[in-house]
Amino acid sequence: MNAIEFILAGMLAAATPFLLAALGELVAERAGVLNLGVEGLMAFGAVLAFIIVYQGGGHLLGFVVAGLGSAVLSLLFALVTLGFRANQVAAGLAIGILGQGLSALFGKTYESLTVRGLPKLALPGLSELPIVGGLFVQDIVVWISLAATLALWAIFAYTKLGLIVRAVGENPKAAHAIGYSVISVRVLAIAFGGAMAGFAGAYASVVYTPLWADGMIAGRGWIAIALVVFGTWLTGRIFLGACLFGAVSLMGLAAQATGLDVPSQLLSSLPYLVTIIVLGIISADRRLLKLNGVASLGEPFER
Amino acid sequence: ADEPLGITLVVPSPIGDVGWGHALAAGLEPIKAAYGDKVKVTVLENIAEGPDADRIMNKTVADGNKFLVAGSFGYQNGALQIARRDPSVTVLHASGFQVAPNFSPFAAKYFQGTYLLGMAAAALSKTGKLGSVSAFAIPELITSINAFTLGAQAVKPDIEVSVVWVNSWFDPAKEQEAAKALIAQKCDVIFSNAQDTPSVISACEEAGVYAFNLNSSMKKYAPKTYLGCISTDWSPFFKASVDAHLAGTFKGANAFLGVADKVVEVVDWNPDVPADVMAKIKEIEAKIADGSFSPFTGPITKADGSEGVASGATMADPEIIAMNWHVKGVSTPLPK
Amino acid sequence: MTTPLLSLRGISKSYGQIHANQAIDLDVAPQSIHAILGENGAGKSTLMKLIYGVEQPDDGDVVWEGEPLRLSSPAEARRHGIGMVFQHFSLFETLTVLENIRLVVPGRKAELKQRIRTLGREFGLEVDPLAHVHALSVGERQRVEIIRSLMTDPKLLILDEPTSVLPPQLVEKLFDTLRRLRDGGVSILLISHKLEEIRAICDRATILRGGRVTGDVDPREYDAHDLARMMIGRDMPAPISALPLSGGEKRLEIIGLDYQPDDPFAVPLSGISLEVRASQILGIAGISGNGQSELAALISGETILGRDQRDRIFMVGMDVGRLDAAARRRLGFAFVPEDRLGRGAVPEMSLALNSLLTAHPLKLLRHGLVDRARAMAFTKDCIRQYDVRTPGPDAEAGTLSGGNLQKFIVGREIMLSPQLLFVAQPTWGVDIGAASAIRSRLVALRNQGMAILVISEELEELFELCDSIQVLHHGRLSPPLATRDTKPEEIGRYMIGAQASPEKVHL
Amino acid sequence: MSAWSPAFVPTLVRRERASLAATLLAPVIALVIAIALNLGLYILMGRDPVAVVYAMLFEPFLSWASFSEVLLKAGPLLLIAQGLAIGFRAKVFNIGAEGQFILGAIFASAIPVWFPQATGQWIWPAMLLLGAIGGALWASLTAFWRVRLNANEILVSLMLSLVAAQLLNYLLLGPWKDPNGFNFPQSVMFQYDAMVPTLISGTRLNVSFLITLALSVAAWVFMQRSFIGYKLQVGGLAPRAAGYAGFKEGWAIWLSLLIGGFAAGLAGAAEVAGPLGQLQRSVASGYGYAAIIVAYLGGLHPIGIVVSALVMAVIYIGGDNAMVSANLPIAAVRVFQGSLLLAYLIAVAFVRYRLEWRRAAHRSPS
Ligand SMILES: Nc1ncnc2c1ncn2[C@@H]1O[C@H](COP(=O)(O)OP(=O)(O)OP(=O)(O)O)[C@@H](O)[C@H]1O
Ligand SMILES: Nc1ncnc2c1ncn2[C@@H]1O[C@H](COP(=O)(O)OP(=O)(O)OP(=O)(O)O)[C@@H](O)[C@H]1O
Ligand SMILES: [Mg+2]
Ligand SMILES: [Mg+2]
Repeated sequence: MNAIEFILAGMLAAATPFLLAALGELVAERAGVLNLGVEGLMAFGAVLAFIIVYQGGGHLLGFVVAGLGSAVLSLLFALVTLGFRANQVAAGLAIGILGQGLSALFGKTYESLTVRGLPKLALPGLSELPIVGGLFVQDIVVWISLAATLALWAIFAYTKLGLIVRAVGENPKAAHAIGYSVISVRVLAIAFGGAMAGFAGAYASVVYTPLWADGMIAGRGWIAIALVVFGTWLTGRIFLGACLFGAVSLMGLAAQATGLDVPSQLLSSLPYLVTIIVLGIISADRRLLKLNGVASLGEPFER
Repeated sequence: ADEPLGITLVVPSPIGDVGWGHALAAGLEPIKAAYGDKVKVTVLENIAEGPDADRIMNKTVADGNKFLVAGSFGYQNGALQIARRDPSVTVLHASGFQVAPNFSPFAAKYFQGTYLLGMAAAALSKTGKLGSVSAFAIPELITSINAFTLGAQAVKPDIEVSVVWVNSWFDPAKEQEAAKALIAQKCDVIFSNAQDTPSVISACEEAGVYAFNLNSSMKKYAPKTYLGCISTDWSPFFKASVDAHLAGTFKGANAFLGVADKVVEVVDWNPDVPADVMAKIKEIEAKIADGSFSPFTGPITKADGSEGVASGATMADPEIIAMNWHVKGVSTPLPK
Repeated sequence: MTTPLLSLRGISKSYGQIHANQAIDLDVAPQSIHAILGENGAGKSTLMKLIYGVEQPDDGDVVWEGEPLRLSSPAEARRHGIGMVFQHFSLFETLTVLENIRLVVPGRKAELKQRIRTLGREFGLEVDPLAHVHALSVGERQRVEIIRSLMTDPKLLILDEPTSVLPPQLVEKLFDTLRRLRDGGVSILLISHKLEEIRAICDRATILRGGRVTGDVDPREYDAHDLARMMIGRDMPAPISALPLSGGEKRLEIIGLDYQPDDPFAVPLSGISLEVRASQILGIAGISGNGQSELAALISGETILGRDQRDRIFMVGMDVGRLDAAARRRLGFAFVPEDRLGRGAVPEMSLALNSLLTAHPLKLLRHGLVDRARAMAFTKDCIRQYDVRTPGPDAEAGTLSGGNLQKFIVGREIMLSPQLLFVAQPTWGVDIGAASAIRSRLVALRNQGMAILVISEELEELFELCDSIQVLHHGRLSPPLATRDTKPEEIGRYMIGAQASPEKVHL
Repeated sequence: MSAWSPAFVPTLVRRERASLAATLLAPVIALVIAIALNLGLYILMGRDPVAVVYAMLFEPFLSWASFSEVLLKAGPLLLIAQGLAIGFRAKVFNIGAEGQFILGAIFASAIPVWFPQATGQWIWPAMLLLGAIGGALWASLTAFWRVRLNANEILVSLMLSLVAAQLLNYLLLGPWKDPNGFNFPQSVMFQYDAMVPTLISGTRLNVSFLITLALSVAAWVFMQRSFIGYKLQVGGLAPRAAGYAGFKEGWAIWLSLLIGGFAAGLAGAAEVAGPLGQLQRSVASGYGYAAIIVAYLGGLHPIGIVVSALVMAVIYIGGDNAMVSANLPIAAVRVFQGSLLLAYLIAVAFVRYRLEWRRAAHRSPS
């Protein structure tokens, strides 16, 4: 296996935590809510899932509890920002810190324990292909995430539900006037975002690594938020961005393993540098941002 | 006095189940057992290095704890100040180089163990490539990688070692990805160098690749492919220090402890290691223990081709502690 | 008398201290066009929102087809057969017409598309279902709103000030549509404060003033004066006429300006030329959304021209195309924007601090620090001179009523004694008394030699104020038309893009 | 009988003007609520609440030595938060103060690292200045990305913080490693003149705390009295009004970020030239993130921030105390901070709104 094969084989799994969290954030942002607490919500989901799986509850229950737990925590964010119209930036940071604190607290006795991950499922035929074969050997959560990406894309492209979310994000006053409850839509979108962040955390702690350690999310929540801008609020591009990210972070490691003479710190910064550069390139096209962006993002709704 | 002796251990990471902090905390257990309620042991985990740690160490001393184990290199300055200010306090400081009458730096000669595991790794490797997932390029870790390489070369002279520096003490996902990157490069024995979580070991088990680590055994995370553990048992050292403190005879000195001191020991050997190689390993281990062999005995060539250790010469401890070059055979260049 | 389709009894609604509706009684007969008349802020829109379920009344009963009705949402209202077209459109710009309609009307996409086309043909409301709303003109957007309501098969259709965005010709067309709807069995509630329109089409009119019903009449039996008295509680003030003056030197000149905005939702401008001289008021007419805000921002310096667009905008003889708003103000330019809260004034700041916004060069600063005493003095002066009704200079701008805030901003800008004053929508949301005060002030300033540019949607207002008028349509500006020699219908033709006879063009 | 049956729900109604009483009470109430909630949590965790309260809320004040530690901790929080708050009021969300802090530490360290033998009283002031410039330069990257490339400053500044941490690693493991430091990732110990003089002997509190106080006063004058501060606030409260008045947006963003970077850089410099005494990896200990909370808790007002920085410092020091003497996990401090900020954000809603009991919208039986 060479470096390319390694990156192709690992990319999707590495991208999955980013992808799940970013899809959740996408829905929240589409409805007009900027939730910066993703990092903490992921950590919270990670610890909950880990505790369940470690105690023998199984992966399915682990994911369910992680999703529910992070959704409940994100409802606190909804209460503060929608109920009390607080600044979303401040509230998101507060939820992030709270989530990280709670996860450390809950996970204290589980520190650096491990659980069993999930087996990889190979797509017959495709997985035997040379070079790209590794792409088609993934665990079930990766496959589900891909399906979720597709589903979300279809929801935004074709369904009324997607239209409603977009309408609320673009012009909450008008959405209210034609009879949609802006607050309810946003609460649900925030909860969905929370649940997805919880799933992302769960993937990290019970499938990908799989172990619990305080601080194990290590900035991935922030990258997920960046991915949403990165993908200009479009599901497909967010997916591509997540893959790029997974690939870039693996690339830094693969480059070292092959003995490339570049400071490893530079390679470690690569994902962040790539984010910064791509953000610059994408945002410079103001027209694109305006066309795809969410007009009411971050603004409290008052009727 | 009737007052129990307050012993405080301060570590920068969570104690957890395995790893550096865990090994230090475990080293204090026999003391509790030996002294009963004559000692009171407090373990403070997750203490960030810097002014916070200084303040916390000050506080525990001010609260009457007279025996301080400062479990990270970064605590050096604060701990040293405490020792200088209050001669009645005894301080043990991990990984440092400063010495004072009531202040002993201590470190483990992991390299003695990694040399032995290097021999086993070379014997088991089919590809002739070994790997190491390492946290930061500090001398302690570099030394371990070098000895690992030299041990492997003693069995197979042209074996190669690749290193991935993850630049974090704590990012399990990245550590695991790093292990996979090495495996993708056909490395078939992986050295998890100073990583506090079992993520590398588990990933190797999954890939069917041998792996080993430092400090505490992670065999349960890789029942099949766990190659062995260079375990550190600090209790002989801690016990001796506490004894000396209580007797009023403590004398600060550089404690660079290894196999001979019963601090470093390779345990949980994998039965896959061929018997003949194992015999050779045991032989070398005995020589290391009685001081007749050091892994860093010349001739050693540096990775850049220059001479590292002249033929016949042996590196002294201070040189080993300060090592900042790779030996020939480590294919990843060292960060400059 | 037949049972009314809808009756309201004792409906009240307050927002905090403001009693927007108080004990309103209203009966809408089946198959009728019923007008709701009233000044700005009289409570018309609020009442319609209560009927449509957007808001809920604090008190009172609604009876719909003889049954008591309580609505918690517009969706429910639509199920009962009530439809509404809002004063401020509730369309989503990034969505297509079809998607906007799908949000309100159930059904499959193909089927909806078909119905949009059929209804469009039937009522003269053609619009492309797949077009994005941001690409539509205001008139087209209104068509979308109306079609969207019609597709829910309403028995009652509420239209909130539908004519304020239409030129005279399209108003006629809309009225045709409304008559056809009525004859087809739909009742219509039509809001307006344009008395002649009401007399032309409505069967019944209810007049509101200060949140209360002050009249319920057949409009055809009353003349405009009587209706106005019911609306404002007194006679209409007589218009002041301007002295005929010949213009002085050029204070603002725009020559062949083309502008392609970055914002995909904005209107591009092309070939804009105009000039405003001292002692002259130039009016820009046009339906909003035809490039007014883009043009205003280009003149005020909030938008700055690209490097390639040199020598396009001149103020007091200087090329200002690349100067920012502050630099243009230093040349003697002052500007009253159309939106007061958030642009002309900072809602969360006191009036004194809002004075600083543009009046700081009047020595309200000392060594870079705010001279609070002078800022207070300036603000008090402005409040007194322009009759701003407020507790004092410490009041937050956001707490003032629209009209009072407008008076404050107009006052602040005039107190800068500019060479060139630019006023967008001078009397939007201002009551008749205050509006005529503002207009006579503008005329007086013009008589003293100020150059004034006015953008307004109200043709009557422009005819009252301006020496000449140019019409903005689709980002293009008509040639100037001398007000004295032009009829509103001609302006109307320009407003919808139809050619006027060339000999009427005066320079 | 009215058809509208009264089911009342609480509704926030906008006040005519901001309530001063609520402004002052909000932080106090938030603190009380946060303390109550967290004590509940500690009791659930089986800790002795009396011991925790004593260690956390009283002990920091009981001796001059421990209070000086509170002030020492408050210093960087206060300085960074003052700088950030100026930006936040202009709606420029610089959340990368951590990176600017690190760069400040790096820049300041350049002098003692390159000139370890230099002497003279100019050294530490020069270091502080250089550090502030370093922080501002790092922030200027974000400003450039935001103003010229229109990129979101939240994300860019945050990503730059992560890059700054790697830059620090690189220097400490490479070119700036102490040649006699056995290759450990740290710079040389700074010479005497490179250390900010202590304020009170026997404590670690140094002159930089006075600078911080002076800059807090300056921040007050700037934000509450100066025209430039006024312009920034207009840009934050009503960006279109700022455009209308001709206050340049790009300029405001640059200024906000430079001020924030300057303050954070200065704080970073004061940290290495103060309690640390050398450049170490541990300089990046999260002050930059905590200061965001401090800024919001202080209501983004220079005086409020002085108070909130002290409160946060007490939480930190008290949290450490509680860990040592009441076995409270250190994560509890983060939980406390998060819940305190959330409680504050709820309480502060009552500055602009009051609660009214309104009739609920009715669901018709259908
Ligand atoms: N959501 C609201 N909150 C507070 N006050 C409101 C609200 N909506 C309307 N008002 C106030 O209620 C009163 C009536 O407003 P309404 O919009 O019904 O007037 P209108 O007759 O439609 O005026 P216009 O001709 O300007 O459309 C006004 O004083 C207005 O400011
Ligand atoms: N959406 C709103 N939310 C809160 N208050 C509002 C809103 N709209 C208007 N108001 C308040 O309602 C009051 C009346 O506003 P409005 O602009 O309609 O006054 P008005 O009746 O038209 O008076 P004027 O004749 O001075 O224009 C003001 O105090 C204003 O601040
Ligand atoms: Mg209205
Ligand atoms: Mg009004």
